[in-house]
Amino acid sequence: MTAIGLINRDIVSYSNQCIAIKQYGELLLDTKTRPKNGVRKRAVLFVTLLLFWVMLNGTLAVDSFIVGIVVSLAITILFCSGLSFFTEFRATPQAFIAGILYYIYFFKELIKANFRLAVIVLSPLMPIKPGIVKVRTRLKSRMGRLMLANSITLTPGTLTMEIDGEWLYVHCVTVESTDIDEATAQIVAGFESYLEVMYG
Amino acid sequence: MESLLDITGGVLLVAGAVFLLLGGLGLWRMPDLFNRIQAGAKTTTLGTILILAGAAFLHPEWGFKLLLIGIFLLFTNPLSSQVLARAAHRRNIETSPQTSVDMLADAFSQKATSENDLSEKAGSDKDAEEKS
Amino acid sequence: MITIAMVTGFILILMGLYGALTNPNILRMIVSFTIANTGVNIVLVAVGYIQGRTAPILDEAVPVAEAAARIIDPTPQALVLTAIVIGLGVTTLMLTYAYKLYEMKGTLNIAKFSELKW
Amino acid sequence: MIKRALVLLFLFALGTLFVELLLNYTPDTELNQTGRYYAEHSAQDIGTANITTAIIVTYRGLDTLGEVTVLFLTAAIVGVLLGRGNHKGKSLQRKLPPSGELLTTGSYLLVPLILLLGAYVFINGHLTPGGGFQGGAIIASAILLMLLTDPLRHFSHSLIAAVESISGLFFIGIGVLGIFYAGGFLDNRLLPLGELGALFSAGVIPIIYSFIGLKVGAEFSSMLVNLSETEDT
Amino acid sequence: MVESLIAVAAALTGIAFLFALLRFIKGPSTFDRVIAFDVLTVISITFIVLSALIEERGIYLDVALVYALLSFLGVIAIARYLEGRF
Amino acid sequence: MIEIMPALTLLFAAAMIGAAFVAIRVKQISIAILAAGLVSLLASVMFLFFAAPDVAMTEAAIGSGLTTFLFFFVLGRVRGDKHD
Repeated sequence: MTAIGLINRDIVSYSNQCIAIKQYGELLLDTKTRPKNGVRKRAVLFVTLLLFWVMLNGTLAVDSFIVGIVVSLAITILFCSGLSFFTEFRATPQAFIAGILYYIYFFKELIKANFRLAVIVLSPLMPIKPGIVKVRTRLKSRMGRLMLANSITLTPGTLTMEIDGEWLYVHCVTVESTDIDEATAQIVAGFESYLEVMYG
Repeated sequence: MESLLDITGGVLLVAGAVFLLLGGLGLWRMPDLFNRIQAGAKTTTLGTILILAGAAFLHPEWGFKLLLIGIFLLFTNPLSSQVLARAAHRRNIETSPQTSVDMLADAFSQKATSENDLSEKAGSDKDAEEKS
Repeated sequence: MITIAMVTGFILILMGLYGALTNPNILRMIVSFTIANTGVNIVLVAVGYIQGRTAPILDEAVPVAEAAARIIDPTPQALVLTAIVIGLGVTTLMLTYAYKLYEMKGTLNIAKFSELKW
Repeated sequence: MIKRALVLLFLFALGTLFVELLLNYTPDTELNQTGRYYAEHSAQDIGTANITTAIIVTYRGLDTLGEVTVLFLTAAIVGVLLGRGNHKGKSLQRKLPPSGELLTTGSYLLVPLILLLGAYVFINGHLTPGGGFQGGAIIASAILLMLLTDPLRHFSHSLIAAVESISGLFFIGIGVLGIFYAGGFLDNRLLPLGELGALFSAGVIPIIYSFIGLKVGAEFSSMLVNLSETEDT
Repeated sequence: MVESLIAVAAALTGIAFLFALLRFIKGPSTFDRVIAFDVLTVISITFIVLSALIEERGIYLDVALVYALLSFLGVIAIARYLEGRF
Repeated sequence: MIEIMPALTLLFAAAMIGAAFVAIRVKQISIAILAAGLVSLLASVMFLFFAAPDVAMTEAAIGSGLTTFLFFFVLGRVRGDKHD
């Protein structure tokens, strides 16, 4: 019974589907309003997804690799404006070195800031002076800005609340200076110098 | 007899748990919402990552999956904190009296004239719910 | 451990039913219903558990030869899995009805729907 | 007040029943007959590492068919009730500013990953926990993240319906092929069973589960999209 | 030795869980409860990893993957609702 | 020494009952929905403790995002309802 219902529906929807595929050149999304990725970005997305697939399966066996290629290709075609970690990544040796240094710096900052926050939490008086300061960033690429905001957020003590053009609004547990340039040097400059080499 | 790898993994587990405990304590003790986000959501991220690293030391064959969990956490956790903090700021959550500056509010009050109608619509209906 | 889970499940069922039967607001009734649903699932999973055994998935940790002695009963799990997915469908349906009711009457208070009085 | 007293009385009766059940309950220490059969035979007969999958897709395949039908009906009822098409043009006129830059970029980053995880979950359903229903729910979650980022995003209804009906058709088609070329409806031995633990093993179970995953994902997505295109009353 | 370290870690994490739960139950405003919800889900991932270690089943980590990738959706949903942007 | 798993189960049981209590008693509907979501997320971990990873994954995938979103969606649509 279900089968018949499904077949009926299928026949009805088949004509619709042909129209749909013509109408929406990109299958799932309405892309009239948002930027389409070029071939290079799609290739990058495809490779990243394939890498994740291999990591998920934990094996390089041929069968799972073939299935991974099919799945990644399907997602790349369907979700054409997707980003990946390496979109807009400059594939130069300096960028790779900067990437490694960035992660080392990031984890160092993460642990340092965690200890600082631990001292605040454990001290009975809670020596905090919260406030929202405004800092400036020079980064232009979407991934670079996302990574910068995420890095600032993940370091305890600072929390990105809004990005508006070149301005970042950052909530700090202890505000050290309200001057824009000084706050920029304290909060942003460390991450930015690496991210600028990586993403531009 | 345990190997050095196992001991390292165990110690990392306990260190991660200590950070989680500090996060919970911070969530309980901090005076206002934004500081709670800082203490709660951030410290727990480091704690969880340390615990994942400890598990990777104890079972190296799980390494890839643990790495993936860590990567996903590193991207989802700040996203939710940011969206939450933004929403809270839009709704004018009261901050603790120690708060010194709020440059975002200044920026918004300048822009507010253009967005006024929307925030009015969203705010008025729910304030009753919020305060009850 | 089984007892803990069963007690929790029963308490959740009772709390969910209490909320569903005493609240006047339809949306809150649906929320309570989902809680009761979760309670039922917990009870069912706890019934299938056997102390000291592991999940019914065969890999290096559980070879095929030892399977019957080391795994728990997989049947309740299959049933609960079905129940959870259907539960989401039912919740969606209830929410859709709630939305339509609100569209009709402009309220979600069950006392205002006097056609439903019994 | 009398209603509340009645409710409390009913709950008290139910609670007594539960306590009675709990006191007389003795946990099993061994698998019962069915469970033992599944544990001992599914590896050779079905070839799945995940015994729950074997039960859902093969031993109780008809139940799964019924479940998929129930979900299909639910999605259809939601679609009919909310009457899409009546206000197709109007729903786009809601005035909502886009979400912040961070959420937008983050969702572009995460949506492909969520889709990939969903595909992994339903393709590996016979080896690791998970399967079609979980994978479908994860795929619908990716759609949900897109909707949360941009509530005005337009999705192609006909594409969702096409995915749903085509995958449902193939699911049933494979089941019917099993009657002719293997032991019965939804028998998985259409293809060789392969080696336990490999990706291409357990006959047609990975294929069936992929179709179930696509179908469930499309059904949940259509529910979400239908609801999100309703108007603000 | 390792088992006892795992037990210590579980106990400390349990205390953190209790703190977050108290914040969830008490939480003066809605947003406090939401952040407690977020912390509780992150701590739950830890519990999943710990239970995988105790039972020595690597396949439990798949659940942690799904949890890590999807549990933030609930937080984003409520944040967007409170922002008034549906 | 106490066994770890029963202690963790007890912790999660207490947390679930607490969250369910919040869901039933609290005044704001939004918090009730959030608490119901928390109950289902905690139930997912509890299913894992009871050696049911399939069920745990289903509950985690469905209970966290989809159910919560659907509730909030309808709640946002019926926002003008004053007869709470």
